[in-house]
Amino acid sequence: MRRVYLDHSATTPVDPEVAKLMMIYYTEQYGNPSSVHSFGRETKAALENARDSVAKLLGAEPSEITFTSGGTEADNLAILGAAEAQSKKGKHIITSAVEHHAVLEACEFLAKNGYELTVVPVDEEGLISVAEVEKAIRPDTILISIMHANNEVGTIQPIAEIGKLAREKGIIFHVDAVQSFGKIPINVKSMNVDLMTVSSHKIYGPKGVGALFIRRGVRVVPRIYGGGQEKKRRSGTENTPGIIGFGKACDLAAERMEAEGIRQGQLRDKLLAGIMEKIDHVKLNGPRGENRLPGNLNVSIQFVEGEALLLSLDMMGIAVSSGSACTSGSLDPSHVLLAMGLTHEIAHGSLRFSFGHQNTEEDVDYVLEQLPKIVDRLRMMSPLYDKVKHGQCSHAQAQ
Amino acid sequence: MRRVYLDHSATTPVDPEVAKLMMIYYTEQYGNPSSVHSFGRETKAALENARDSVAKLLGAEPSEITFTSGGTEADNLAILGAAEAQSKKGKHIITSAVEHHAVLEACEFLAKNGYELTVVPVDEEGLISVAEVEKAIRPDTILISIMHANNEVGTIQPIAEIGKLAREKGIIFHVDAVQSFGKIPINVKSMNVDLMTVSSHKIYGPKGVGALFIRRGVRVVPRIYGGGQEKKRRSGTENTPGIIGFGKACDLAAERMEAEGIRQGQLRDKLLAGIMEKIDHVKLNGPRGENRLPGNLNVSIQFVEGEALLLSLDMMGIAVSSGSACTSGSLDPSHVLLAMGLTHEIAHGSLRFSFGHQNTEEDVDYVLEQLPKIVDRLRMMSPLYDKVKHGQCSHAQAQ
Amino acid sequence: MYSEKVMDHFTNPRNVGEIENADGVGEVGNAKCGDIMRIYLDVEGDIIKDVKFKTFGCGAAVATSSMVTEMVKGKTIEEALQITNAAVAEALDGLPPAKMHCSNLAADALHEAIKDYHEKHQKA
Ligand SMILES: Cc1ncc(COP(=O)(O)O)c(C=O)c1O
Ligand SMILES: Cc1ncc(COP(=O)(O)O)c(C=O)c1O
Ligand code: FES
Ligand code: FES
Repeated sequence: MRRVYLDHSATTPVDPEVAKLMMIYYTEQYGNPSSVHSFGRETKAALENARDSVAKLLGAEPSEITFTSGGTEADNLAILGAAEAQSKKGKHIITSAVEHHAVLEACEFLAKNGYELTVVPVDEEGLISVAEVEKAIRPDTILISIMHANNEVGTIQPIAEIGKLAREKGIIFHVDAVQSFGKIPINVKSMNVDLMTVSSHKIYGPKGVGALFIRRGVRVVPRIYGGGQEKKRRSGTENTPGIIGFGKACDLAAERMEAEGIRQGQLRDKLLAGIMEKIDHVKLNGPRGENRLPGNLNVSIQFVEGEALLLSLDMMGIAVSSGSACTSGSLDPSHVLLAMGLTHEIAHGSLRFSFGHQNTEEDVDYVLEQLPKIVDRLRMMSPLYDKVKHGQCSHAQAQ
Repeated sequence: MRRVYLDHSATTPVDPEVAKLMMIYYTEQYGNPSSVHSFGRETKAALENARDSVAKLLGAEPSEITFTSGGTEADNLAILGAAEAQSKKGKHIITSAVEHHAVLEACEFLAKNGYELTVVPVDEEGLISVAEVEKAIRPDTILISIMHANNEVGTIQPIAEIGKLAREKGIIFHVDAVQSFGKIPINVKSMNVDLMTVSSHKIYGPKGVGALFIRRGVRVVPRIYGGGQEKKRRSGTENTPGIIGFGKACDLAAERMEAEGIRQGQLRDKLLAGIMEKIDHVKLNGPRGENRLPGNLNVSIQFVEGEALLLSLDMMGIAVSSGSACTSGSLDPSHVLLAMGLTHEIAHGSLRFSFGHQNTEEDVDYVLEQLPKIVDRLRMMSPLYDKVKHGQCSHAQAQ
Repeated sequence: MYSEKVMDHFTNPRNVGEIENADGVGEVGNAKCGDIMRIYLDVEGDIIKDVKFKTFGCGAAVATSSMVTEMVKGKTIEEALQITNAAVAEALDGLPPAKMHCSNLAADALHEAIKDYHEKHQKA
């Protein structure tokens, strides 16, 4: 059976070039970078090379990069570490309603431990307004954490404007750039970012590796203590093969970013057009155009449920994800879709397609061949669709 | 040039079988284990297999294993997480003077944040006495953290006896088993351990992976928040290829443990005998026999400095490590050797040889050919050895 | 970690040894980390004719000892007094930050040896 992977926002395969390089560091150049002997020195040099690669893709200095075990750890280090470092100055934190759980849960932890949290809302396209952030700022605000691009609907936030504001007010600004890094241009200097989270497994690097950009002079209290690696900011034997693979993935991303952005944007637009043409009662979630990640498509297919769609697609070899409550195992569907004002019902039938390097036009054609049949089949079963057909459904008119 | 790696306590190469398996999960079965589709389900299954493998080597249940990014993170999760979970019960913690920095620094962090710390001493062989631990226990003691085998001198601590004591007193018992895991038998049940740290890169698995055994019913406050992976104990996209590699490494360790223990013990004894025969003024650090890890040898070579020895050996292709202050970049030599009562001077000239699967008799012969020449050359330069030759040195007589 | 020059001086240290009845001997030690460095001078007129060293210490300590002996050989006492720790480190194409205190030892030992020479010289 044909297998079409359209879930690159969840994770990507490791690029064969990256994997090949990592193998060398697993089996031949395996020294501990803290070791003085040649086995250690050779991996240490490669580790520092990788740091250069990550820094370059961020417009940062290598000394400003701290490697972590992933985006989640980097988000926690940024938020919990910066909050603790500044707790004497104030205890108010600003974040948004559409952040990743790694940010939201870290903020919630602080809220339970003596900090105050303001969660700024988003509009119907998932966009944060700079004015809302400005309104939320108080004299005791010590940290603003806003993501660059949203993982579910691809909305790109006005980071540079928020950065300017934060800088003027002297507030530390953290950006979760896990989804945008390597996909669209980033410059921590011109964006006035103080802390930025990135992750390797979203850009064809290995899982279990990430990094936090920490602007020179910004203090972050460590979360993991031990041998003092990463300039004491993050102890633990460095995952050298993983980090070196991440560095290589950054180099490849830098080369491919522009062309892939255009190519994936076109595939995405073709898929959207096809879905709109072949299936009725479909709603696009998130913006069109410049404000959206090129590889992201998110639609709600009304009167069917996301997990059922997802499993049916999976049976045809198509891998996507859904913001349905049934998928997440919680009782509420995606907090992102709800924050954008979608009703539970509409959010329930959402599907996210996220494109990657290997996806082709044939993949899109295949989805456009399978999806309408699946939707038809599920709608046949749906008591909601029934009503639409009989003209009793208010939802349908609302679209 | 011949290259002889004798630093397996620092890190090991990844076993070729492990590396081969990991490759599949990097490039083919790369799904996110949280994903509902088949790409996710296949890695999820492999992830749970790996959990079984780790659990088996510990005598634990799979549900009691939480994967982390390494030994250091697991130590921090155990100590900081268990302390926080029990802070209402008491604030006193017991550890030993020869723990790894991951344990000591985490304990120091607690000591700076309202907890009280008792550090039990060791004898001249690095051994902790159960009586000393018992003496240290107070009504408000909530946690005892003692390592299984020491990373520098290989001393194996009386874990089962301390476990029995802790259990009787109702105190949570954490054991850092990073150095013993996969090398000597462990059973968390019979040893009465509540929390146990293990790490993958010391047993021919990949770097950046570790695990914490958390006995059913023992509460540990998480350190990393987010998507709620690892039953909410440790969020972050799982490093599936790494974890699966770790699982495979556990299976291999289980098969090889007994034979390798005997084989490496013999190589180690041969190296020790040869050094004692060919070089004067050498002191064995740590115990002989049953109480020592089979692959560990640690000697102090008087009147020469450890880093100079290490660099000279490195130039001949031999990789070892040293507890010298000059190597560590701090002003004090190894805290382990000092805790065992060695003078700064003697600790300064220490070398650790740690054996692995690939080491052979020829490796030992090669070291015995090179080391005496190197020691001679360095002693010729040493103002201390001078005095010995002229009979003015009290150190020499003291030995 | 170390520059090629450091490794060269560590591997083939110049002027290792001692001078019997030296005109000046200087010994310094880093009490805390236990390193010891001793320098012997042979002075004729005002010129340092020969110099030897013995060192117990790391790669950087050996290399800085060796380098300082090269730097002073044939120089006048006045010139030798101008040699600084920084100059020794620089002559070795730099040292890792954690090792800068090793270069302190080398210049200090030299200056101690010159002090010893002055004391003996004045007595004579
Ligand atoms: C926006 C965002 N932040 C953080 C993360 C967490 O990163 P990681 O999977 O590396 O832990 C993800 C991905 O899961 C993400 O999409
Ligand atoms: C006894 C001990 N504990 C903890 C660690 C830390 O583990 P990791 O290197 O996986 O962070 C090590 C190894 O460095 C160790 O030897
Ligand atoms: S209908 Fe089963 S979980 Fe939603
Ligand atoms: S002599 Fe100790 S660091 Fe150089």
